[in-house]
Amino acid sequence: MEAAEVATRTDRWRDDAWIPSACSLCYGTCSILAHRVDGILVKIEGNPESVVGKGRLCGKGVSGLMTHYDPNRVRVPLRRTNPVKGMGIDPGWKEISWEEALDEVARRLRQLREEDPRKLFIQRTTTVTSSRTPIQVFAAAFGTPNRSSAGGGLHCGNGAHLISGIMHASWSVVPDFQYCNYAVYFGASKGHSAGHASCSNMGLAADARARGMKMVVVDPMCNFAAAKATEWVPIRVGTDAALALAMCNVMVNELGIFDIPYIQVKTNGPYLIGPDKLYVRDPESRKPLVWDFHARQARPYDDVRPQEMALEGYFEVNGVPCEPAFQLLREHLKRFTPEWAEPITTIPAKNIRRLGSDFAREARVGSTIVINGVALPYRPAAAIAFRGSQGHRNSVYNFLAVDLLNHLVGSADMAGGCLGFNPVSHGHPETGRPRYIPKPDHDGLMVTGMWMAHHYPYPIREPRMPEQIGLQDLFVLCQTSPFSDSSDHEELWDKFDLPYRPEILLNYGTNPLMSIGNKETVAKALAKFKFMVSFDLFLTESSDFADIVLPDCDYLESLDSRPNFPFIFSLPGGMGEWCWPIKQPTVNPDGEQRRCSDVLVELADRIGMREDLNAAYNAVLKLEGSFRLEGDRKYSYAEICDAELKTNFGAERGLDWFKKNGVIKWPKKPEEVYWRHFVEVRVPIYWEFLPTLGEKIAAIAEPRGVKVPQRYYEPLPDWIPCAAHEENTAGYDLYAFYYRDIIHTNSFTMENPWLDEAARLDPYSYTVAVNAETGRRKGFEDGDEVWVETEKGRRVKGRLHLTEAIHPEGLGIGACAGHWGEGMPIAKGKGVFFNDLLEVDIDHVSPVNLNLDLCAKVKLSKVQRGLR
Amino acid sequence: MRWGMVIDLKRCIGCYGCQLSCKAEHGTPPGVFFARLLKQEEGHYPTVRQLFLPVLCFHCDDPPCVDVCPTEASFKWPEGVVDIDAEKCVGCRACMMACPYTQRYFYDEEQYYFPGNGATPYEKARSQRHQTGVVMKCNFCRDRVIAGKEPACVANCPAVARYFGDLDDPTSEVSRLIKERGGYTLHPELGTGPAVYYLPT
Amino acid sequence: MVVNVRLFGMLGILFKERSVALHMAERATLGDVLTELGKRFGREFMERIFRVPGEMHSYCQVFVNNNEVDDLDKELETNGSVTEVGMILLMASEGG
Amino acid sequence: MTAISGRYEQLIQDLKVEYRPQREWIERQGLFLIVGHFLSGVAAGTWFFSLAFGLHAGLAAAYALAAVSGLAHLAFLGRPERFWKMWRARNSWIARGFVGLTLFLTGGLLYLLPLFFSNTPWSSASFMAKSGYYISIAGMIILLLYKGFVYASSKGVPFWTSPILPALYVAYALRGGVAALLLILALTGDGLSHERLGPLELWIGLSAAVMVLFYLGVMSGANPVARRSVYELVRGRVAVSFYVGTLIVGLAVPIVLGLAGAAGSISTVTVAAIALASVVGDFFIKYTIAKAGIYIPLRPRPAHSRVAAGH
Repeated sequence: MEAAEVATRTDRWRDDAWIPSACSLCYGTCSILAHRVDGILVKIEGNPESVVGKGRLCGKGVSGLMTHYDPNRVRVPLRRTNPVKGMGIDPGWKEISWEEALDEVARRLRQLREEDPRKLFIQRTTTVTSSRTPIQVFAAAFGTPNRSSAGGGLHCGNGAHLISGIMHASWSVVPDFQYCNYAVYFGASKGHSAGHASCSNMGLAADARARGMKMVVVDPMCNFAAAKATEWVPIRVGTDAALALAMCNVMVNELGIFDIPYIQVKTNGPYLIGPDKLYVRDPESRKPLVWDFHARQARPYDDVRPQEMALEGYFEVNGVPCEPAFQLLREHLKRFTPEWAEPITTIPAKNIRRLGSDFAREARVGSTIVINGVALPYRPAAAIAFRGSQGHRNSVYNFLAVDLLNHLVGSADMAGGCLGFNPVSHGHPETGRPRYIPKPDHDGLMVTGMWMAHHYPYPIREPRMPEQIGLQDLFVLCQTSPFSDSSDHEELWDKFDLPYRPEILLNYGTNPLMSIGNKETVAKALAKFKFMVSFDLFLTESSDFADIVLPDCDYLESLDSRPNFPFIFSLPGGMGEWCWPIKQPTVNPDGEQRRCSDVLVELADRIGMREDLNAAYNAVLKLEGSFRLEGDRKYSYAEICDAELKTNFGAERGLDWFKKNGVIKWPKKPEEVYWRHFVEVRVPIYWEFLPTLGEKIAAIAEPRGVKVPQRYYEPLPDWIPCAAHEENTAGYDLYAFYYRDIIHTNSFTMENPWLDEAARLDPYSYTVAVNAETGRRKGFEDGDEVWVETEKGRRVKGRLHLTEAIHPEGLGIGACAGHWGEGMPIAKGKGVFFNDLLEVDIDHVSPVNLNLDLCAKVKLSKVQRGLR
Repeated sequence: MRWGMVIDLKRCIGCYGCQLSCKAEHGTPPGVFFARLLKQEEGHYPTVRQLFLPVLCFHCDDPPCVDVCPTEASFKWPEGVVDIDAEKCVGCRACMMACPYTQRYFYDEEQYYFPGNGATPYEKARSQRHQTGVVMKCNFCRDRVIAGKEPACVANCPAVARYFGDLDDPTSEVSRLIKERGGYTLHPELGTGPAVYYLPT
Repeated sequence: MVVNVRLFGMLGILFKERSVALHMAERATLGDVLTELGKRFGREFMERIFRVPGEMHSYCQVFVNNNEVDDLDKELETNGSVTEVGMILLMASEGG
Repeated sequence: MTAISGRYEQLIQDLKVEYRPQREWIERQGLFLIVGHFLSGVAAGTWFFSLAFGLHAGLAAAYALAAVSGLAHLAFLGRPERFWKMWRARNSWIARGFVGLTLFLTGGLLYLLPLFFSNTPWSSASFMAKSGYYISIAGMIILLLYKGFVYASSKGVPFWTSPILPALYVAYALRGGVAALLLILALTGDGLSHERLGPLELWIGLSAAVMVLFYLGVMSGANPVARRSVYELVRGRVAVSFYVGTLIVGLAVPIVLGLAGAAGSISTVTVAAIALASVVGDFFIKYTIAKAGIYIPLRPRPAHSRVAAGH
């Protein structure tokens, strides 16, 4: 295996090279320079040539060497000798050769594929973003629809990604740090800890704060973003929608501030809605109608000049009484008064009123700005949300309600507003690639031009009897489903007559036992697989369930042509430069480790699906012309990377060019960054498709005894409580939640001794944070060893940290902690395993997108001596 | 010419990038921190603030640590950097008692980050340079600065909260920031004259 | 004209045929080919390909002579005699 | 090393607390430093009184104590093999102490040898011996003085930075000297009567006590960190050693016994007891003061942090 020759060799006689590559300790995937001296990596720095991180790295990024050189890494393929699987049961690992390992894995997969390819379940960590391509390709070639993600403390995206996709054509949203003056964060830390382009955003956010951007952070805990906020708004866990809706109400109904032209041109606000909650459509074209107040008649939306579309009024069209969607929204909002929201959120009504009016005024509706000579609407106010606020049963509405703030003042993807990450790219000036632009569907609503997977969030798929073990083809707004591991999945599969059962689990670097919910439930699911093969860097709690463990190369030993593509994921948003870096091996593995990407190619070959694999690569990488992979010719992964780079950037810029140069850059245009002003698409502020969808799903599910509560499928957002809000047992009076610690975010890095050391010095990382007064009232002292226990009797132990920086009802725990396995001795016993408190079943997921409810009502008690 | 650093507490987000990039640069052993991050809560719920305070050797103009050193192992370079000549240090630790900012660490016995596994290849290449039985501290990454780079913690700070330059030059960025933003030092009452300034949050 | 359809991944396996040769009228469109395949493989095939009648799933990728095509009304270009059509479903979901 | 050391675990805990105790000068090899300080003090004191009373055994004991204290210092150093480098620095009290000890041991040797051996190349009356006499006195004075200043110049530990500390340590050194002398007398039963020493001992004991209290009084009035140290002393980590070692054994016992003795005649055993007790007290005053040392916290109080730059 070839580690980078090259790069800037500072000395011709000895090995001393700075090698451009990409970090993979979280999905931010910043560009790095790895310093190698005499074959040993001695330093990792940011690559100043790249905009991804801009030459700077977070604490994790600079600590990569301690993970790379960890003596506890898996270095040879392992086979389990103990047939019994379960937590705490020693697999009896036996070292075997790659030949033996690949033979067996290939044989079993070939067999399975002939039986029924859907019986293969593939999981991959989100931490290594670039593993997405080879895994998707392998799944498509193999023919299984069963794919799941489980990175460190995953749980993020079903709400955030779905709605960012439908409303912003992107994976996630950020404030336009360069121009935003007023940003409201709802359970998000963009620029202050976790998230996409996390490190790049740290610099951008700091610039914004220094420039004077006001930052209001709504969060149960005052850490990270809240710590740097102009104002921290402590909120009761999981009630974000109530606050956001009340703010919308203040803006629209109390102040009458909203962006009429934006709503007319960029949303379905003018579309006429009938009593059936559906669009009133044109009989011939079936297109939604709007009321043309100039022509005084209803006409298809695309026949009417936007400024002549009515946003208010009651009309009758072909005998059907109807009114514009915006009017329905405005009416709908009236009931969400600040006084209504106060007891739900614990935020005083006067503060809610102030926040609403501040946001409305700061948005400067109607103003424009000139950027790079281009005149643009100027809306310097943004409301963003992420994992925290949408990690609840009310996932969809929580996020949608927050995003409504942007669409009401017209700040969505406008200068200074709430930006998606790079939803429009016109491509490199020389090749025009990669090129993608959102386009309107038949109803004029936006279809994203780029997505992390190939099933776009909109238009909505037709619900059907599920053939995916996660039931995503029934609950079609779901992406990552807990039902692959839930306590009730067998029951559900029976109810829906799933035509098969999963038999083999192919795991790439995930640790589902720790990243989904309580370990007992997940362990049951894992133990049921007839065969599990796991690509791992370390033996994790989950690899204990594997039959064969394959030692993977880490990011410093790996190759990838697209660590930061799609751009909608982790390339910084806003003006600046497009940047396409690569990841390349900086050293060779010190053991028998092999790269998963190469091994998958090898496996495909042994399974006899080489042609399918090539076809899938052609499709996923969009290879063209002479660079397409041919028939069943065998290609190395390096050759495939080379083909992609040449397709995108020309024959002269293949893998070798990139290995030397590291990145290619070209400037962003305002037409790309502030695309919404230029692209003719609308987004739904009224989710007309939801009620129909809900009925269709119910029609399939309810006859089989699975309730689908329709109040979650109303076209307009509402606040609906979490399970935790409805539990009122005495003593269980705290809302436990987890947060993504800045040095342990989006991956399991407690095993890294530098990061572990820092976390041990941190007052919060490894502790159970509880409000000081609450704690004292309950008779606790700082440093007490405590049990955190749910009504269901699930409990975790930890050290109490009494702090002023948390809501009196909150109990905050750093994610991804509490390892108990022997394979990661540094991580073992560090911090608190929050997920063990979570139930994983249909009662604890969003009935719309299956997002797991990530809060739990808990009781706090002292650990009694001797009771350990 | 006097080297100095400015840390903008408004920009700092407490990411530990300084503490860890310093470790990576110098391969300091467990429990030795040339740069550190402190977190402090100010005020009471709900009007609480979090102060993130990155610290390092303040390279005092009048360094108490140098005065008490019996061997002149602790000394000041002409450009104001307070440094330790490990060859001269006898490990009496008087400097640790004299430093009002607790920025000195005694490396008593060989120790690596993976207990029971000895030194990793990285630690062999980087950490084994450090002598045991002596006191260690930050020297403003003197080697990097001489090579024309910024100190590791400055170059890496993802929030761009750290600045390095000549305090004696009134036109330098550091001098300008101190003047314009009201830069302050820690424990000025001690009269040590630190070369590390903080800008208010 | 002759249209050779290659079904990759799940399609090839579930419908037991990896390669299908179709004789289509001149100036046939991609839509015609899919309709033809529908006749051959039945309703389930159509459901796997189409989100709604007339619109393919975003994860269904079709290549005509190695060029991606999603416009069903587009006439098939023939290079010489045969037209090569390849189809694959990219169904894997994503999170993160 | 095979396992993460306890010292490391302790440090991680210490770095998290606001009032971080100094451990380098009290724990593990650090204890040798305290022993060294204690011994060199007693040595100097003993030398002083032995000269005053012309007690040869005392001189020999003093010299031995000084030599041992030198070894204890070496045992403390991280790099003992480099000890000889310690003479150069101008402002360092440790360097001065090193010079003092060197002078004392050299001078003392020159003075003592002819005193005990007849066949030395030089006689007690020789210039060599006389100069040795004066050199040893110079060294003795430095040894009496420097210790307190080593602590007093430790700016990081406010509890120590008091002008009273040097005086206190001198007083203790002298008292230790008297005590050692008493002990020798008690053991050898030499012809010197107790009446001349008893009151003296008493006086020094009392004066030391006064100083301790005064010292604590002053320091507890000073900045919060020093006050915290006092807290450790009277209520915290150091309380037991302080009450038992420093106050009861070190002060109360010898003073009471001394008073009793001053009243009537005094037995040899009592004398030995007074001596031992005050020697123990001498050790514990150094031990407890060192152990109570706490560093200035770095977390600035907002008040501090607002002080503008410059000057």
